[in-house]
Amino acid sequence: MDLTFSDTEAAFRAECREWLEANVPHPALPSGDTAEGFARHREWERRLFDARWAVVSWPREYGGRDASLWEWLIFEEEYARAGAPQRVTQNGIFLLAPTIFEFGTAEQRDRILSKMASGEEAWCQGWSEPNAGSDLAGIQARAVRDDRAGGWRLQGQKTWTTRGAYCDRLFGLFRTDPEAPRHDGLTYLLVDLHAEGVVVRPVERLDGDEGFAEVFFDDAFVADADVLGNVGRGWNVAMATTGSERGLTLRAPGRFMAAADRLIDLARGVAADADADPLLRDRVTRAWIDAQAYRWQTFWTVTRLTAGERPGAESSLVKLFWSELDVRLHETALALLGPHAELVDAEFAAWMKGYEFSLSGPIYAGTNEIQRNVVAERVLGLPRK
Amino acid sequence: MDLTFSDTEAAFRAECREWLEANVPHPALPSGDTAEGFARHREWERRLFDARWAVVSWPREYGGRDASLWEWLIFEEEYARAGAPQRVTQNGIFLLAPTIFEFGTAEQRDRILSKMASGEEAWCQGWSEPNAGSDLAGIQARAVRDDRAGGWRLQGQKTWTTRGAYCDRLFGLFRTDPEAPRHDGLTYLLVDLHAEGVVVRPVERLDGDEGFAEVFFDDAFVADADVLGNVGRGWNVAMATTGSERGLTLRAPGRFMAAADRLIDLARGVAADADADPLLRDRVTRAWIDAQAYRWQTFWTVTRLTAGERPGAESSLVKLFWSELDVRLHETALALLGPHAELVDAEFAAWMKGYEFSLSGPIYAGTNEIQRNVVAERVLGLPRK
Amino acid sequence: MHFAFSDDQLALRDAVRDLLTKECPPSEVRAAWTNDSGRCPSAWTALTEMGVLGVLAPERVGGLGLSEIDLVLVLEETGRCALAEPIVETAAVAVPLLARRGDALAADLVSGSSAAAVHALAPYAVWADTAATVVVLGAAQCGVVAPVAIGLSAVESVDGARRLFGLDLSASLPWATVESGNDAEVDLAFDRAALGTAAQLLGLADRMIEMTVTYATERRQFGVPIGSFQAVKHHLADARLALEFARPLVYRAAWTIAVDDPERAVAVSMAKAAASDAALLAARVALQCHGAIGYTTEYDLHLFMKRAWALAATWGDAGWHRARVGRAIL
Amino acid sequence: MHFAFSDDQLALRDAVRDLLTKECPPSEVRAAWTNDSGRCPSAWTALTEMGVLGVLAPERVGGLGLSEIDLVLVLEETGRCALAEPIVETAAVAVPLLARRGDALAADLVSGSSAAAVHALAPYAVWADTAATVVVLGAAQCGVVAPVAIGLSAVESVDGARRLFGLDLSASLPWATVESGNDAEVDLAFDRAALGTAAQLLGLADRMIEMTVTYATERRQFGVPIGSFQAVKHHLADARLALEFARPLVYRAAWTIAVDDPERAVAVSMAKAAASDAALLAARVALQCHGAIGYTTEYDLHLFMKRAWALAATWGDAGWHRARVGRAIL
Repeated sequence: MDLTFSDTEAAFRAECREWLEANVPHPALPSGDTAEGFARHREWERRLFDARWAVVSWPREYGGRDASLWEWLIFEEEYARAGAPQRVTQNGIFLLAPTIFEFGTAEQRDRILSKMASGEEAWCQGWSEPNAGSDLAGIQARAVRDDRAGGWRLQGQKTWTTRGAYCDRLFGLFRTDPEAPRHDGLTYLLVDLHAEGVVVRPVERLDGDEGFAEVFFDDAFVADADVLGNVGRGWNVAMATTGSERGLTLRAPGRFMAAADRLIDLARGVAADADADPLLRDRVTRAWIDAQAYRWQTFWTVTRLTAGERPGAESSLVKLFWSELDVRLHETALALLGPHAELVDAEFAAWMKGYEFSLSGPIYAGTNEIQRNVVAERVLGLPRK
Repeated sequence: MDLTFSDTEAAFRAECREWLEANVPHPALPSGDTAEGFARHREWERRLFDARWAVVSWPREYGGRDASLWEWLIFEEEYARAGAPQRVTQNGIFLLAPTIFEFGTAEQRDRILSKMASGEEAWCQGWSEPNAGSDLAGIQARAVRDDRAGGWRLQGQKTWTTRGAYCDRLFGLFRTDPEAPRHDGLTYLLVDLHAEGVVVRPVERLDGDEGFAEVFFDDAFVADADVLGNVGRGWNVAMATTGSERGLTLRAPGRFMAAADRLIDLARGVAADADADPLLRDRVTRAWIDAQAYRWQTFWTVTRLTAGERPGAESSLVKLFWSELDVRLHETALALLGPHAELVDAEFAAWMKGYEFSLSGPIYAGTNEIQRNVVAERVLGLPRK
Repeated sequence: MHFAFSDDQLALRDAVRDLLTKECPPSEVRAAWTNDSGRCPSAWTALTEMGVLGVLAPERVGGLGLSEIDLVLVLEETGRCALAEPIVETAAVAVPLLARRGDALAADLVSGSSAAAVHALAPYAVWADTAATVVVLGAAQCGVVAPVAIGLSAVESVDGARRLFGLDLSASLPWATVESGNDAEVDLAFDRAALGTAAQLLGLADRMIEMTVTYATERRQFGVPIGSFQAVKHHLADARLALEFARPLVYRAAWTIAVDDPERAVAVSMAKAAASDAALLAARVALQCHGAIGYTTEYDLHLFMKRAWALAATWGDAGWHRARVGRAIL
Repeated sequence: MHFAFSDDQLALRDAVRDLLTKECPPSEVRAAWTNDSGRCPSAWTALTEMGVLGVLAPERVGGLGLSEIDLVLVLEETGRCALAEPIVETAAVAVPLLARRGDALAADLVSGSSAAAVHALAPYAVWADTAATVVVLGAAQCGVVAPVAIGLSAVESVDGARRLFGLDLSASLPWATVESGNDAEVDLAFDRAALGTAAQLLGLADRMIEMTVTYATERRQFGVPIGSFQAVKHHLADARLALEFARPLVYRAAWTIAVDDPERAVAVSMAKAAASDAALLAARVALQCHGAIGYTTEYDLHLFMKRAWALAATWGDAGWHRARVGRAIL
């Protein structure tokens, strides 16, 4: 056991910190979940990419640094610590890219990955439908074979596609065999949102940003080259992706550590009521400890992954922990702000926006109710029925 | 709305307080869940009965005072405030007696009630069986018809009968028609524990007292005179009783208000660590507020009952609240005691014993998981399946 | 002991509920997010005509001469529909304060003008730009000022219907009337505001639970209504539990104010703490059980949820009120 | 960065687990409730022979010369079986303290004598009547006394296997050795005790979860295993969640002691707080999911549950340790 970073890793951290200090935009960019903000974020992504910070863990040929998992975690710590912008490319990078690395053809990798990493092509996910939320296997959007054109024709609707209104392409599951059982007959397709027959309708989220979209397909065409993995095997292909969404990749500890540190700053700054103060101090301390617990549990897990283990159902524990920590952390900030918390145009208003965002954590990527089922059944071995 | 007690009620309270101050034994009696303590408690019950305090709300002919629900609540407040002994007669008085008043014959009322109230005949409940806990309808203990003897012969086992080792008689459900569906074919019987064919085995509880018993029946006889309600209708007869167990009768607010007051005394007395103190103060305050909330919710409910309403599924809310309040209240006391809490021979050891007892609250009389189902389905109207 | 409302009180409650069902559906609250005033004018007019603003005013100024026991049920209804109007500030705070002082403004308020109110624990004057008066509950200083006479600086709330205005309480204010050194008056006005807010939080909690039960009964996943899953049931049972035990505390607090009971402060604080917690829990449970649909502003839930967030934190949050109880009992 | 145990460390852990499975089944813990010493002598002998008591002792006194990283896994195993022995006090507190001082008692302890320890946050000396020495960690005063030289007054614990003795720390003690004014030594010994207790709490939590999963899989009500109900699943998932995120904190705390890391105090306090909470939650969930059977002393659960209650409250409870973290970070 050695809980120190190597000299190489320390050097990586220093390089990363230096670049971020010199480059992180101040004042902060407008929300990337608005049209204007998204454009600004795309520019930021391009700068990251050009400096090879966009996808540090990817191979160099696609713009990465072949960084180790540890270096990736260091990058995420530094990125969050620097208060750098949200990553509007994250759904592509963290959800789709691992699947492309695993299931994609060489042609797909070459055509898609670098443009995804640079933000030139922005990707959104297309899992949910009005009748397929927690029950993802209830997908009804169809892809009908068009042999003459060499591809598929889409019919139906996707919903809750994050930043769908601003993205260029969508990845998701479509039903290619309506006769097959629920989990079969699905195919993983890569769809051009600018194509004919695609209509994107922005949907406003809690915080007022149009961060969601509904996507309607009416005979939209997807070429065979944009099938990821085998036709009819989409469920298995997608599970690799939702595995990453629920697990390590989307929620590196750096974000929560940085938030806990900002919470401490807030607590120090707020002249809270003398009586309430010790209770709020305790809540701040709990949030900070939880962020530390998340960090060390991640390091514990990453050590095993580095030794070749595959992440298992334990990733549901990870999702439960970070999503509920994030809510508690923001609730504590709002409690510190008291009657000022409701303001959305004040300097501290990021806490309310962050709270609203945190509330989505226990819902998306498999509700926490589903995650607790997974923990009970697949980690603890309790009977399904 | 008038939230004051009348002069009559105030006089009742004064009389009650005066009698208790003169009569409550000091030092406290040993636990009524031990053989020695039970005998001492029986004597106490006799004194209560002789002074007409044992069953204030019952008709005078059975030893009561025809007291109103308000007077009964006042009695309970005063009784708890005085630190008077636990009521070892309570399962008879609160669970069986309401059923006898509703379903019993005149002969049964005359034969049973006064002796129950005076403690001359101590009653225990016989609901649970090894395979019928939460799933009470899974009862397997049988009662086979014996026409010649004019009664029933019991076979099988009951378990978790509180103070069964010290009681004289048991009330419970037995299967009289093994062919009938689960909820049918059950009959409510009153069983003499000293009869031939009955074996009682004490079972030790968490706190070391033999407060439980297993009761085994091998051809034990129950006369027709000891059938309560109609043969085969035991489920409906019993539901009236479990209604009271889950609802108002077993848990008058007085007990929790007195416990919260004692918690305040404890908090004042403990020179707690300066840093932890405000957090513990807050927990004490929460417990006190919850006890107040319980009191006012009870008064709200009792006003409606006084106007003729019947208690409904809301009684599940009541059970959830008092049982979880009781656990939190004792957890707070143990936190105040810190590393001293584990002592069971110290002056403050009643808190640990009380904690152990409180842990049974969310389990017995329908687990809190079942109660939450009831609230969801019968109070809120969510679908069963 | 009789802990129930009279038939007249329930009839008033029912009349207000009927009125608000008609005049303040979610579409009206939504309209308040975007209109100039942030208010629901037709509901306000109808409530004024019903006499609701004067519940606590004596008849000589056009009031109904009733008590907080009557008002608490009315305010609960205004919470249930997320009415975007300063009814707590007007009917519960300004009217009784000004009526007791014999201020002529009381009659104006009873007949439809509105008031705003500020306090250290409610530092933003809500809907102050359209108010006839602002009640300032300073430490040991209690007075009213005309909004036109002070500089109001608009700030934005997460609840788009709550039009907030900051004002500089440390500056010397152009008092219309002022009474100094009267802690008791400030405390009473504060307790009325906290009670009224608690009542609105009850209504909000009830409404959010109701919406969620309806949704969970209709919405199907895995071939069954999601409300048949035990996890959803238990979430909603917990929310209902908190509401069940908050409500009597709020009603009892109303009584303590009405009869000037010595336990008033503790009773009000228990009420506000319990109602705030119950409403925040209901909001949390409602969103979680709705899932993504509840996370959009197209769906109505957010109108109620954001109001609950704001009201739970104003006029003392649960922590502040529990600390007040703690000081009294420990 | 390599956050994992070595093969040797895991092998030692496995050997201890195998030993304790054989020597310390629940029947042995139960025996300790009624025997004279309250201890598990055959397990203690076997652990001594394996060298476990000397993990932190240098080889010159017969120790293994290993570190807290090796010891933490061993202690977790002693928690898993609810071993009724002063192994934390002996192996984690007394042995390294006395070995550093060159006290001859260290060698006695490594070869099977036992120690007790007291501190303001662990005021009762457990199993002191059969101990060779009592380590007294007073404020800025750290020494050992012989149990025979002081008056031990037996007090009874809810955990019948924990034989507690009170002693008067304010009185002048017949010190065998004493070192005054050494805060650092007291703090280090306290942190080792807190770490060791945290490790035992992990083991206890794990065991209680495991027992409950087994029971919930076998026990049937309403025609299905109770473990198939979502409420039972979610209770157990919550317990597992708390354990999952407590464990790395405890292992990391062991490392901070082993390498004398400057974050030691904060790391140990996070570990003890998280492990205490995890064990108390596991106990609560285990009892609730068992129902009445878990409430009897005939069933084994109570042996683990009561140990968890006692250990969570000793050497600083979660609240105390969080306050220590708070002082460091806020």
